[in-house]
Amino acid sequence: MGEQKLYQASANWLKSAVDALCAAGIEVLAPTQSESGKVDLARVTSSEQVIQSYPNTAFPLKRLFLPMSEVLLEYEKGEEGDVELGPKSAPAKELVILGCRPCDAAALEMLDKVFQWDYSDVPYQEKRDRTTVVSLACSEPSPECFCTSVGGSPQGSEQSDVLVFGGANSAALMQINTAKGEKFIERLADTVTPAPEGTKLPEPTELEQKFDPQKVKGWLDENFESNFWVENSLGCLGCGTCSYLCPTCHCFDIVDEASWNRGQRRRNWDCCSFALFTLHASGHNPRPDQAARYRQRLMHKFKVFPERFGRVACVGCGRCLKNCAVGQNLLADLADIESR
Amino acid sequence: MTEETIKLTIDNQEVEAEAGQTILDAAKTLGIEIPTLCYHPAVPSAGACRICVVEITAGARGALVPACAYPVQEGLGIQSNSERVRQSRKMTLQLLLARSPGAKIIREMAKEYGCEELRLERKDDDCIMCGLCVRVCQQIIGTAAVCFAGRGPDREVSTPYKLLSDVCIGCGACAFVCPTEAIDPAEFCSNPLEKIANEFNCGLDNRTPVHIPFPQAVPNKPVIDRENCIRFQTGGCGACQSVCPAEAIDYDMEDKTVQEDVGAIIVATGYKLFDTEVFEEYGYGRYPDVVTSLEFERMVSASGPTDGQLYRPSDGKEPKTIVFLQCIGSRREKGGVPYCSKICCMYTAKHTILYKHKVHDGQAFVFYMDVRSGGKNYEQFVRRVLTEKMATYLRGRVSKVFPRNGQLVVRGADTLSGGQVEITADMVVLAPAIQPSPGVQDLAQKLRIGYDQHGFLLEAHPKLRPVETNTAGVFLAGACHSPQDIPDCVAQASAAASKALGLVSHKQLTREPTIGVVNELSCNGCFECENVCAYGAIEHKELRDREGDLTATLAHINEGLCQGCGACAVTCRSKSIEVQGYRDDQMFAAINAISR
Amino acid sequence: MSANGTITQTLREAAAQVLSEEKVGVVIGYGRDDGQEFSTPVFLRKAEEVKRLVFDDLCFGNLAVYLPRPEIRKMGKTGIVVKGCDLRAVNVLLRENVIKREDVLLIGVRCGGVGQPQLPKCSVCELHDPGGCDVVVGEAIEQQEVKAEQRYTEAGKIEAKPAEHRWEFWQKQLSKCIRCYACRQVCPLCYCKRCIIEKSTPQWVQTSPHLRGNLAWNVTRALHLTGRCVGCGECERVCPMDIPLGAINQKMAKVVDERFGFRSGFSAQEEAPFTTFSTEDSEEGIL
Amino acid sequence: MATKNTSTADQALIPLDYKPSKMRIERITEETSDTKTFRLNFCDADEAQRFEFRAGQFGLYSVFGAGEATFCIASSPTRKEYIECSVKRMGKVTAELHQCNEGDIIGFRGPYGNSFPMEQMEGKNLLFIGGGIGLAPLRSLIWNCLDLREQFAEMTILYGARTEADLVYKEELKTWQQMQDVRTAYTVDPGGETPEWKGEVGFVPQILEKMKPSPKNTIVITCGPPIMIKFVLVSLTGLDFSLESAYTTLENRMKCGVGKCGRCNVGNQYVCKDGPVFRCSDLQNLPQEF
Amino acid sequence: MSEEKQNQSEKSQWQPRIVAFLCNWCSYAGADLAGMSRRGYPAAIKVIRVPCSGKVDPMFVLKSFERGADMVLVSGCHPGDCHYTSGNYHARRKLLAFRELLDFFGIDQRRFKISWVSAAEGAKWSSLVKEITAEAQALGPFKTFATMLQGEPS
Ligand SMILES: Cc1cc2nc3c(=O)[nH]c(=O)nc-3n(C[C@H](O)[C@H](O)[C@H](O)COP(=O)(O)OP(=O)(O)OC[C@H]3O[C@@H](n4cnc5c(N)ncnc54)[C@H](O)[C@@H]3O)c2cc1C
Ligand SMILES: Cc1cc2nc3c(=O)[nH]c(=O)nc-3n(C[C@H](O)[C@H](O)[C@H](O)COP(=O)(O)OP(=O)(O)OC[C@H]3O[C@@H](n4cnc5c(N)ncnc54)[C@H](O)[C@@H]3O)c2cc1C
Ligand code: SF4
Ligand code: SF4
Ligand code: SF4
Ligand code: SF4
Ligand code: SF4
Ligand code: SF4
Repeated sequence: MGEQKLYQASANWLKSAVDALCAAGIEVLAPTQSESGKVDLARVTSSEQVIQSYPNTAFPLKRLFLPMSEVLLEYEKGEEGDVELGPKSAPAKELVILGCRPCDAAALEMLDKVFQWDYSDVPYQEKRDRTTVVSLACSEPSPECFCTSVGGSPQGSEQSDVLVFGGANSAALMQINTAKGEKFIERLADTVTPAPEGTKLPEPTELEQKFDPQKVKGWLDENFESNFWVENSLGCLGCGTCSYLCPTCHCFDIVDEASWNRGQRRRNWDCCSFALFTLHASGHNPRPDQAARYRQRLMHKFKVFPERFGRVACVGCGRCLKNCAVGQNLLADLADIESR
Repeated sequence: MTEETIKLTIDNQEVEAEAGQTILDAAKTLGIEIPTLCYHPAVPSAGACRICVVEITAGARGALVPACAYPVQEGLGIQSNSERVRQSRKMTLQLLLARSPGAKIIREMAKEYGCEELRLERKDDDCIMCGLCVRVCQQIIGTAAVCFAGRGPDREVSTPYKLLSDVCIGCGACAFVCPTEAIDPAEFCSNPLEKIANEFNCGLDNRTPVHIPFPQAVPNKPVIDRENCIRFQTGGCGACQSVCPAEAIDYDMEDKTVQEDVGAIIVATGYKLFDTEVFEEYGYGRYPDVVTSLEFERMVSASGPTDGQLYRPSDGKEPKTIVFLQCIGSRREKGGVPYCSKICCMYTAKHTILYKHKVHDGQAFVFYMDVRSGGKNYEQFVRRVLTEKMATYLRGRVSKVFPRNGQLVVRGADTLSGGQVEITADMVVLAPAIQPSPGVQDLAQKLRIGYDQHGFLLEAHPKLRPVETNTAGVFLAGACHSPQDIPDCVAQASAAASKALGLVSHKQLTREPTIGVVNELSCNGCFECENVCAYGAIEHKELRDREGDLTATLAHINEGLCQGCGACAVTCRSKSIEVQGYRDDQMFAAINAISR
Repeated sequence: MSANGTITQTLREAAAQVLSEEKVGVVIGYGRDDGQEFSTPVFLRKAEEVKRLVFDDLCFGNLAVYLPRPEIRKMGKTGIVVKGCDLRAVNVLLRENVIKREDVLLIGVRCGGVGQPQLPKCSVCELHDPGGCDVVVGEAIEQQEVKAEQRYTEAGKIEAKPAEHRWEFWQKQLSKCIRCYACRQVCPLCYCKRCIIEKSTPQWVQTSPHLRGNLAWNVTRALHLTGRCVGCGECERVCPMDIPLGAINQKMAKVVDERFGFRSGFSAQEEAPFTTFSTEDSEEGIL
Repeated sequence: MATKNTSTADQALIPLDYKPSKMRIERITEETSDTKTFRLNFCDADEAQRFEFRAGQFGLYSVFGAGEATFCIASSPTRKEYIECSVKRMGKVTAELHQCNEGDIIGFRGPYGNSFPMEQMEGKNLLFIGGGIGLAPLRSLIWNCLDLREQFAEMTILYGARTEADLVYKEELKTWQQMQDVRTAYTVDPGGETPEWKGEVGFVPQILEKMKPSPKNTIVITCGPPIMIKFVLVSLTGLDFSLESAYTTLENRMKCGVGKCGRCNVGNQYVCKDGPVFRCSDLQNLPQEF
Repeated sequence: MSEEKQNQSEKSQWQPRIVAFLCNWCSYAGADLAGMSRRGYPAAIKVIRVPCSGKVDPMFVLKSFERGADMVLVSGCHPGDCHYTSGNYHARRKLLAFRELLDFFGIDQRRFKISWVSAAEGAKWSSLVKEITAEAQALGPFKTFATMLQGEPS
């Protein structure tokens, strides 16, 4: 897209967008709050379920494209030993995501890179193609946020079909980035109007840079073997929380689940912190301890990914540090690395 | 100990004896019999009765000396039956005969020595005052319950002051040694011993504490019943030890728990009879002439308490009418057992024959439900009883047995004639149901073999593995498995024996392959498995690195001990134990197959 | 906080002493940076480091989870800071031969309870004063009597619902599980080298995070912890999906308490209910 | 080492829906007690027609109900009628595969990964060093080279296994031995021989040192257990070989085979895409994560 | 036909699937005896033999439900009679606790039966199977597990 188009919307834009889309029979995901108080994107059928004020959602977007568990294949064995393969994939329904944050949208960039690497991952791509991402620029980043340190910004528009400025419950300015975004605007019809010529985007929100990924990479390049890995992973439990909540982590496992003559092949999330992630069938494990696994997580994000895909695989959402059961702090670790 | 041997001649025969032996002992080795009365090998001799006198003819001053007390000396020459000796004995016997003419042994001896009736004043006392009882009581039993009392002609053996003795332990040693059967401790013992019922004869007669259990016992040797033995109860007596020439009795022997490692076990614990007392209507236990078939079996046995004479218990008269009742408890859902005891029909038929042999003019009746005579020649046997009119068979149940005028009335139904019958009989014989031996369930649980609701032990398979059990190495024989007669028992026992031999005749044991195996890669070494293993098959295996340092202690299953029950496999959370043949993937596949 | 302040001080002294005397190779305790919502584990190797140590009412974690770790064991004898509730986990580890008593140095803290507000487990704590530790710090705390019915209130609340509601409730809860296994990883008693979930031949518990797999997973874990779970509540705390795992474990604790008169972790010698039996156990419900 | 910076824009993407092709097991050969070779045919004639691969590449084979597992293609690309794979029973899928019978249908995705550098090998002496089941990928290459024999100079095959019973492709070992223009040496570990054994006894690196092959104009391709490779490389260096001209394959665990599931990477190298064939000199510069 | 009636006729045609784990020594032999003594029992029961009731892992039960069992029965030797002395005591503890857990989750306890049937109790076996089959028939298909996948996460 050449030049960005800007639209204006009223304070109630989110709710009216939900209603308009639902009315058009389009699936909508919008922020809702669960009983336990968690804010998350969920399928909504009316604007009443939607909440409007939140720092970020509990979950990133990845599970919408790489579900926690998805059926890749169904099969049924016949009497004569023949095998019937399925399912015939149903045409994907249009989906609009409303109200994610720019960092989460930006993470789709990394997922796209992986899932479009030589081979186009069909299950992923189908979902990606049908989805319009409408994200909400951040005006008040949380203390854990550090997108600016990893090349993002609270107003970053990467992979957002539409980026909305001004919050969910105030008059808003919408920046249209893609054709999907255009279509979205069309659907909203009269609740939005093109912004007057010369309308300026708000001043970018300040967010100090907490470390320098370049410097970090420099140290990582030299320190595959270092006591750092052992010392800093002593507390790590090797659970999957950080990866599972990370918008860019995308490792998966493929398993078959079968009854007598039929079954499914499923793709489930997996995680490099797990002890058995790389265990060979022979019993040999290239990453035998938590230190090696913890190193993989950091190396993958801050060294391998930049080398292979030109960008760190972290968008600075801060979920991993917020949710770690033992207070393992990526930011602190990176700062530590930088200081070495 | 250097044994000094002494040479002497008795009746012109040379003999070697040990120092300290008596002439009597030496004569015994030559087979020369010297009569004795006051002598008992277990009791120190007193030479009191002088019936054992012998004549010294050489080596010492010629004299008559008591052989039982006179020690052997080198070069001694003895005549045991010289004229002089015979005269002396005759004299002695004459005196004794006068004192105790009723004593059998004295009469017999006197006859042998040609004594006549004496003119001396007759005393009618069997006691010959030999004092053997006093000696045995004092010196052997150590009780001194009896002694000589009085002087001169009033001298007698008695308890002190002729009172009932509470010192007497009633051991009966005195009676045992008394040559003339003149003493009976029951007369003066204040706490006489109870008679011990002879179990083998169903309590129909008595036995001593030291006894041979039954005529065919193997080994055919006596045992001491400690419950009743005075030695064990009070520390006294010891008579059997002192009399046992083989010195086989050792009271200090303890019961031993014998532990044997065996390769096979054959269970042949047999049966017991149904407790007939529960059926009050038959009067067993109330009327002495109602007996069980087993008691009857003993009564007519030549080795039984009556030496094969049939007497009825109440008054010892020969029973002229006898009624046999079959199925006492058998085939009786209520109060009895539902199954047929199988052997009763046949032994009852046998009993009628036996009865006819003993009481030629007797009349036998049999109440029966069905006569089941399956088996080789069995039907012919029963036919013989019927055709030869050994007994009258009445099909029906007996409702009541009750006494009338010193006899028993058996009232029952004869279903064939359709009428009530009453038979007045001298004796009634009940054929109780067969049940497994008491305590067999405990044994089965110990051996980990099964039993049915009646307690009969279970075979592994009724057709294919009839003498094996579900526990490898344990086999069944006989009535513990089901009611069966001797031929069946023997057949089964032979089969079991050959199975057992088959098992132990191999150098190596083949065992079931279903045993547990530990996956050492995932075992945590928590040993929760060890706690649940009933066989102690889980061992601790130490893993060491190249330097020999202990790296881990893991579970290891001893394949010889493991029985493959799988308790450990379920207990192991990490699923580190698999039971071969029931591996998890096999179980999984089996479960999967239900969704077929 | 003042009481806690003194605990922190004495704790540091105790740790410094055992470290400087080389009685232990490492001390596992709690540390906290400003602004952190809870205290995190710290691993101290030298006496100088003890200033990182704190004890306050944000010390939720059950540090016993680190005791079986090979990395930790390599460091030599392990000193560990334990609250009463954590000590119960240590006892189970001792009982199950995971650690040897001579390989650990227990630094017990007399803890009046953690959490703001106080955690429910703390209000029914029966081990304010951890017995059998090598070092104990903190003032004596009066032990309140705890009645049996107070112990299982969370499970009781769910039990009180009718069966269909229970199933609805758990269906909703368990559907949320993302199979991150944080519950397992944080549990001091889930020390298996290879968890059942990782045994693929056969795969008893499906790894997919669908309701069926999640149910199987949570049922299995509950069973594996029956008679072992010490109620530290760590699994529930760390579950990112807020699944009330504590209630499940409490239910099973109640079952073994009521059925077999057993409560786990109060001694290192006891037999666990599933590794023993009584011929008198209830037969109720058996056909 | 040159790191390819794969860009997504300028390359045609291959759509991947993870649906395997159905293949029928045509023949099963028992190699050892735990290894079987499966000869497979595409059920679909078009697929068979389209299918092409290069020696060294691998595929993901699936037993429906058990899952997918990675095996190299052990047959030669010059023999297009079928593909073969040799499978050692290790875990879930391999065990299920061993349960399969001739005629059963299994799944196959592939070929994936890079291949042996056929171009570089032209005109060179070839030294193949295999250990155990590691002969499988070499076998594909060996037959490939034998079918194009004139393109290469000397060919030497050194193969070892723990015991005689563990030797795979026993018939083919004989065939190669009988070939005039192939030098062979087969060995078993000490203690693994039977009285009839006519080959060498000793570990592969020892035999290699004994054979003293000339490093001149030679390309080495080695496959086998990691410990064997490690010492083979030491021996090769001792014999003045340059590790630049030595190649091996890696077998890190993988699920997708196409660089997405995220577990096979060694440093920044993805075994599934940058491998499985690696130049030994490159491997030495990679972190030891394999 | 009214819907209710139709449901009823469907129900009566429908056959429950009952998976029974029988210990080799008692219950399996008991079932065998029932067969040998020509005592009939419903064919709805699918028997899986295990060495001992103590070998029955709760996993087996759970997996059976997952695979479509409408009812699961575990049967072993009477207490005291275990061929392996104590397997059934262990089973009793574990399985009853497991049943309570199922109940806690709201899963119908009636679907999971435990019984003791000795090798001599062919009659008991046959009447037990009749009884529980009738119960399973009355309870209808076990939907809890069957429908579980419908709530799959996206
Ligand atoms: C009145 C009567 C008449 C009969 N007449 C005939 C007949 O004429 N012909 C015929 O064929 N059959 C007859 N029978 C049947 C016959 O007695 C049995 O068939 C036979 O005795 C069974 O032999 P057995 O060795 O199995 O058991 P038993 O003879 O009962 O022997 C079992 C032995 O095991 C011992 N024992 C029990 N428990 C234990 C234990 N825990 N540990 C160690 N030892 C133990 C018992 O003391 C006993 O010595 C008759 C039975 C009765 C009652
Ligand atoms: C490029 C490539 C080529 C290959 N080529 C071949 C080939 O030609 N022939 C061949 O036979 N193999 C080959 N392999 C190896 C083969 O992929 C594995 O052996 C196979 O995937 C095992 O699959 P499985 O399902 O049977 O094992 P799984 O069931 O997946 O078993 C392995 C899993 O089980 C667990 N596990 C296994 N062993 C242990 C243990 N000791 N302790 C604890 N847990 C354990 C772990 O979770 C492990 O991941 C190749 C691998 C690669 C990457
Ligand atoms: S860093 Fe934290 S969240 Fe991540 S695996 Fe370790 S303990 Fe779990
Ligand atoms: S690594 Fe942590 S901060 Fe970075 S994107 Fe993932 S969850 Fe967010
Ligand atoms: S229960 Fe399992 S993990 Fe524990 S010692 Fe036994 S085999 Fe090993
Ligand atoms: S921590 Fe929670 S979400 Fe994670 S596996 Fe356990 S129950 Fe599931
Ligand atoms: S869930 Fe069970 S198998 Fe897994 S780690 Fe915990 S106790 Fe071990
Ligand atoms: S199950 Fe939960 S509460 Fe119980 S010991 Fe483990 S972590 Fe603590």
